[in-house]
Amino acid sequence: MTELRELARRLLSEGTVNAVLGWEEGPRGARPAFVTTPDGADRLIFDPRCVHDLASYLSPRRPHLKKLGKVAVVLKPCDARAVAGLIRETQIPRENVVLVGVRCGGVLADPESTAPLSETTVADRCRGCPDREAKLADHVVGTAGAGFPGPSRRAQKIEELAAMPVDRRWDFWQAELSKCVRCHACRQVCPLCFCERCMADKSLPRWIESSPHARGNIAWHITRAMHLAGRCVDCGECERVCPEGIPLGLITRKIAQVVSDRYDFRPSDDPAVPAPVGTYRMDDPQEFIL
Amino acid sequence: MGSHEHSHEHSAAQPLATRIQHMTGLNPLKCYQCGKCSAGCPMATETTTRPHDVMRLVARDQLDRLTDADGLWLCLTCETCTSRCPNGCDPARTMDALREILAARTNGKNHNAIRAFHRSFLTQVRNHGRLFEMGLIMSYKLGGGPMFADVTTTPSVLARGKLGLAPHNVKGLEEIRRIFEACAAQEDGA
Amino acid sequence: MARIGVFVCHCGENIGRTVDCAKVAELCGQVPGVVHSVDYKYMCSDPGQQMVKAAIAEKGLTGVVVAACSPHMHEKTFRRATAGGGLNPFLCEMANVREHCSWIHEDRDAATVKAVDITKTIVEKVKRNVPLSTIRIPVTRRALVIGGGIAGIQAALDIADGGREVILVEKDPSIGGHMSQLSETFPTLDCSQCILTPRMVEVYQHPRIKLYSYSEVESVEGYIGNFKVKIRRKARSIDEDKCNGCGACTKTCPNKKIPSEFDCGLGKRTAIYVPFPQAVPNLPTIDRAKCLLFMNRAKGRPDTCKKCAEACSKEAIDFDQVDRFVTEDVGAIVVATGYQLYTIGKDQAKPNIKGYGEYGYGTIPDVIDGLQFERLASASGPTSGKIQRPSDGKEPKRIVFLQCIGSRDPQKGMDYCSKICCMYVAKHTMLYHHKVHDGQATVFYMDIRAAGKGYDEFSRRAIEEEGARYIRGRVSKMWRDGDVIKIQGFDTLAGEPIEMDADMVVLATAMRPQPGIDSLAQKLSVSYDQHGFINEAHPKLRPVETNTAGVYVAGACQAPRDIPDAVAMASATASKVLGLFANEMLEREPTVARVDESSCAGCFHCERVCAYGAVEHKEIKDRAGNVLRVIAYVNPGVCQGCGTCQATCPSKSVELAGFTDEQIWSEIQALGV
Amino acid sequence: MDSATPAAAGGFEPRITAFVCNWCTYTGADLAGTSRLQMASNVRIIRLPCTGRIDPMFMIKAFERGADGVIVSGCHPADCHYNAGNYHARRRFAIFRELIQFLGIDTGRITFSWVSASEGAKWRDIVNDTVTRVRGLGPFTAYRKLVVDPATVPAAKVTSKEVPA
Amino acid sequence: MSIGYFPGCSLHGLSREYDESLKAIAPALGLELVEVNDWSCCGASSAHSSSHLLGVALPARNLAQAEDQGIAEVVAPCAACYARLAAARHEIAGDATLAGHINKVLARDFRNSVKVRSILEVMKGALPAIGSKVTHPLKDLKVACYYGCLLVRPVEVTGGYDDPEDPSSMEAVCKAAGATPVKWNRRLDCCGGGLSMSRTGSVVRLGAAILKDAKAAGADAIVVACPMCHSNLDFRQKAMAQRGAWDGEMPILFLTQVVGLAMGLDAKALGLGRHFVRTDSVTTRPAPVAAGEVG
Repeated sequence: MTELRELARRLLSEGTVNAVLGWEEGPRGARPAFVTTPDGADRLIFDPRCVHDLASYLSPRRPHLKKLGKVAVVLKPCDARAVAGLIRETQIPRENVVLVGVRCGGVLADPESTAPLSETTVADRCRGCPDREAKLADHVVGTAGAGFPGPSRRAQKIEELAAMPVDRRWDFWQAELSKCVRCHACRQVCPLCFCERCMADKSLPRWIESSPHARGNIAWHITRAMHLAGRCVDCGECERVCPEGIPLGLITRKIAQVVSDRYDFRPSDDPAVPAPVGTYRMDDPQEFIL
Repeated sequence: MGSHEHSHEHSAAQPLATRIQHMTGLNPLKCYQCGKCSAGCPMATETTTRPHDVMRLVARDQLDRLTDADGLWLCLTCETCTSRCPNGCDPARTMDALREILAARTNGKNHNAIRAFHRSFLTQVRNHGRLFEMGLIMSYKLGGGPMFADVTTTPSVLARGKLGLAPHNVKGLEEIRRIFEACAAQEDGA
Repeated sequence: MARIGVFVCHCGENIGRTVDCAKVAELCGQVPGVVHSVDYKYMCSDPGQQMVKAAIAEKGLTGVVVAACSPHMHEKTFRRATAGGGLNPFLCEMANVREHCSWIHEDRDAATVKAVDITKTIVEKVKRNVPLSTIRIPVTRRALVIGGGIAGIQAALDIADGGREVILVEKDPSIGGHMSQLSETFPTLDCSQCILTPRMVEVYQHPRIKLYSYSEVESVEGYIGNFKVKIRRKARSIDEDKCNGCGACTKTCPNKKIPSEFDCGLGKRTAIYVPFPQAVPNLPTIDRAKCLLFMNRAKGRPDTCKKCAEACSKEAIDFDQVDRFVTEDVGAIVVATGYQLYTIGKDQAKPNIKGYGEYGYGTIPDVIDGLQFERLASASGPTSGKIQRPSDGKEPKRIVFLQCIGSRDPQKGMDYCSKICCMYVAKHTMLYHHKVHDGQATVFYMDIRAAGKGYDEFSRRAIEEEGARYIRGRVSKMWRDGDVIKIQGFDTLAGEPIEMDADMVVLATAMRPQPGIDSLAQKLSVSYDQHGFINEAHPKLRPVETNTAGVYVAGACQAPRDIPDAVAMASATASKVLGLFANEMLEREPTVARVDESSCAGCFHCERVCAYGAVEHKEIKDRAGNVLRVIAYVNPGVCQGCGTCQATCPSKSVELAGFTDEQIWSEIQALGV
Repeated sequence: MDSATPAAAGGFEPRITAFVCNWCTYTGADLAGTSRLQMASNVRIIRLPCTGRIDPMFMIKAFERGADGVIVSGCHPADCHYNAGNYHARRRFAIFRELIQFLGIDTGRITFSWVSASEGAKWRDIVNDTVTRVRGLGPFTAYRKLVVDPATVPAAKVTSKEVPA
Repeated sequence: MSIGYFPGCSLHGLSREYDESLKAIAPALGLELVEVNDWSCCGASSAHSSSHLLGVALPARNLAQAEDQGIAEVVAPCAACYARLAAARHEIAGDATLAGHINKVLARDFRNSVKVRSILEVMKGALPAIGSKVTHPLKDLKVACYYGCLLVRPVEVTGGYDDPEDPSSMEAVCKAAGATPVKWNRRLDCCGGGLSMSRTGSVVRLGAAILKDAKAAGADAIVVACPMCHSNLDFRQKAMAQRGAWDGEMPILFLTQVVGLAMGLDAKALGLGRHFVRTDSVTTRPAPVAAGEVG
């Protein structure tokens, strides 16, 4: 923690950056923090409650951050994968951000939790996560726990669903997706949903019906999954913020598995590695094509 | 689907080339009669139906003429033809399939000796699980094989401790017999 | 409000027999927005087209739907008629009720229902069509020809004679290509050098041809009419302006034992060399890998030998020359990079290509290839035209030619026929018999493919009059025994095995594209087949075009070709190029993508999937000139209209004209229950 | 030929929407026509320049509009008129297919195929096979009912409560 | 290294010296031979000439035995056995329908997990060990390495451990034993194989051509790695002489015997006494040198 604060203080006092984006203690656990003065650096914390993916604040759609000019951002390894995505997709110039990696051994499922990090309280997506620190980062601070072994419970759930008859799977998802109120919090929080105008908001033509009913809902969630194929960094934010508790992580995780199995691709924090959708190999598998 | 995936289902009503393709997954019609197989065949000087002739007769659907084709029965299965075939036709495998088809036919005038040898050999394997060489020699020579000087040399073989006098039976003899029966049933069912 | 006219064609009986055309017209007439709906016997006839034109004027149509045959058949016809009626031609679409309906169904009711569906779908599409205008782009009327063999030479001369400037790039020190290595040519046996050399000189002296020899294409940008080509001029270590081609330098070079590429390793050359006496340009080149000075430099040792520089009275030798780059603007590119011969060795450049272990993997002395035989037979060759075998210089009395080495051999990786071998082997047997009167030439072949004017007569002559013995069969194995080569073959016509001895064997090895063709093709965005031969745009109707507009292909880089074929293709590319250059501006179909600047987020997924490099980065600036956003821009001159960008764009900010999301959405909508 | 004849009176006849590329499959379907190859009449073709242009949303929209099945077809690998559109499409379709399968849509309702301009007979087979297969699966009422009647949404047997965060 | 061992019928019969010599050198090469439990005949060419399924099922039973025993890879010194086992493995791996039939015929859950190695492949892998164990290098012994048909082809079956038209592994092993391989032409020709008994005339013709070529190339002995080749070239030399096709005495050695001799093992232990053509010219070699100096 001291290391993080010292680094933030130095970056701010030397004028390297105008703001440091990190986490601080809030009234209900950890919360994102903007620190603009060297003294403010003491507010910064990092512990397993710091679940939020701060990369989403770097999206050019967020004008308040843009006004600050060059900023530093504190990143867990998963957050760094999102930053790599933003760089890869020309949303932020690499030279405009200072990336401060924090070593991470997993975070809690709930940022408001006071429980210690354990096999029972760890966020499911952290199970089996191989990364302890961001290779992309300019600075890396802190120490990390050993992490938690996989497989995640989601992976088990996906297998369970895959084993169901197709119509039972349909029933499961209809029950889940019918809850969606189309608040679009999943879109808002996603670090890689940065479009100027989401196609869900486009009316000519309207591919995705906007009112919250089952038909529009499935169209929306299919679209979201397709757009995140090979891009989702598994930060878990969409599922965390869903007010209806829809297990969106199952969908993104499933797509990640498909991309990994078929194209041997796993999201990394190297912006130079091309995403699997938008590239191809002439001998890509095509067992489903007649 | 790879070339190895094939239906295995074939019937006498089909053209021979189709039948062979179903049995082996190979297309005999790929043969363009370059003769490279026969050029390398060690038995080409002793036979009149050479590998490329066999391929040609398959393409022309002449199963009857293959019944007595000497090259089919004198094949050494050395695979020289197969390894040099520019088209991957695998004449050796094709001839295996033809022998299998023709095994049912008993009207072959020639090369009974070769067939008799194969029969004796497999009988040994079926009865003992392993080849009992002495038994093979005896059964083959008595079963219609030509009586060559071998019988006179056999004592010298024995003198060198090369031939066992009693067969060794494997423990899984039951299994071996079951395999023989199952294979025969499968072939019949195909 | 849309005012659509629907015209249902009977196509004689072709549609009318299974589709109730009157009913289709009647039902389509009830679709909102359709103000005119009729059926007629032959819409494509002149009266039929007049009906369209008249209705546009009388009914004030805003769109035309012709329910008839496939758009591939008559879309152009009806778009022209629509334009003739005063409406933008792109407001006309065809509903395919013939190929996709009447011809494939017998049930009249079902076919009629389907025809109505098809037509209604297109009506909904046309309602959302917008007027488009053909795209006009300027043309730089200069051409680039890549490759200075006979195909490249011919293309360059034809284009230059047609009045346009040509840049000719050749990777070797001299132009001339493989044709310059040949002794005599089939089927006339005229001397190759004698007919080629004047053309080479003509290239050199042509006022409109700029020759870059010993140069390679480094990169290509742009699109038809507007290519920018970067050319690497490799350092030949000679000041071209000073050198007068006297040859003093090559005589003094101490390293005289380098196998000559021109003589296929049968002759020797020096480290500073002119590849052959008739070379164009007649300039020496220093082979830095073999020059003592450069070999010393590579080891960090001081320069020792400077004999060539000392011998040069013009001070033209420049040991410090470096590769230079020039950039040329051209409007069209002709690819004429030619071929190389397959070799039977164990090591092959590609994993799917195999060598011939059964023929000793190329380790048996006195087994040579066809080009080497050309050099042996050539009066200007290393043996001055005497047929001598490389191992001991003896004249071979028994010479054997093997055809189809690599060619037509799928197991070795090449399933195609190399086309020229049957003819040149026949020629080789004749040249051999003319020179070795007591010799016997034997040919192992599979088929004699001698289709061409005078070709079959030529190959028959080799057999009937000149004494070549042809044996039909591939050779199984070949090995060396003492100083003879043992051949194990089979005469498939006589039905007997053959074992024969030969003093020399000549292999007619397969023609393969030049190494590096794949990287050049990638630079040009042209496709190539599994062997590396450049794909033509259409195997019948567009044989010298590629699938990239403005890039043409001539000669053996497209497929195995003989000289007349290569020359004909070259002239065909020249006519294509000159046709393109006939106008200052180029017109293109407007089916191109356009970016919605207000919603583009600049993620550039579109750029990643564009096969043509049509997506550019565009900066959106404020009044002070500060860059606010960087977004995508589709260059309409480069875009070919596949629409992959649109399907990829997450925010649907790219639209392909003629196939917009709205149009397709409406078509799907029209099919609803 | 059996699939080319409509089912017995009153039987279910599937509605199939086909999205095909202009250069290969559309032309292949033209060839089927010029060859007079008879086939089932259930398919409605929408012509696109390239499979690269085919957005998964088209298929979703087709199901929304009552299609019981969908065909997506274009040029064989290495044959794309636009060099690589089909390669990009292939990845897109592969992911889409596994996604909808995961969401409970029977992938038997979608046929993906490569049909070249010379494969009129293959096109006929693709059409007939798809019609037969979708006829077997029955009408896609599950999708059609999505908006009409919320009551048809089954009570959750497995709910998110069981799914870990 | 522990490796499954499939001797095959010949190594327990006519060619027991091959078995003896392999077992004699195995410890020095660091090979622990684990014999496949209750192995049975591979079916040889008789099985696949009569029924394809039987030709796969008989070797498959042995692979299944090895699999049940926990053996990961198995060496079959007999070239014919090797070819049958390897071909069965290859065919089953590439054909799911056939795999299904085989499982049904064998009536067990066979996973086809056992790799099949030829003796050449194994000896090639043991080259460093051979080099370090040679005490009696076979200096001045010129050998003609004879591969015959089934050791190196077809490449789809062998996996390409050696070049099918220009192999080198046997030469490499002989060189490690201090011998000098000669260059000759008939090392891939067929010896007549399975026609030995039924058509001796063919075997005499083919065998004599091989012997003559080796002799012309200056070989003192021919080295083989197949009991069938050995029998056709060794046992049949007498018949060749009787028919006037051959008039010499060419010792025919198993590759394992060559390596054994170079390690200083006793000729009798290597079974050289069982040969029909005397091997004295080979066994009487110059004085030994220290181990490790050759190779």
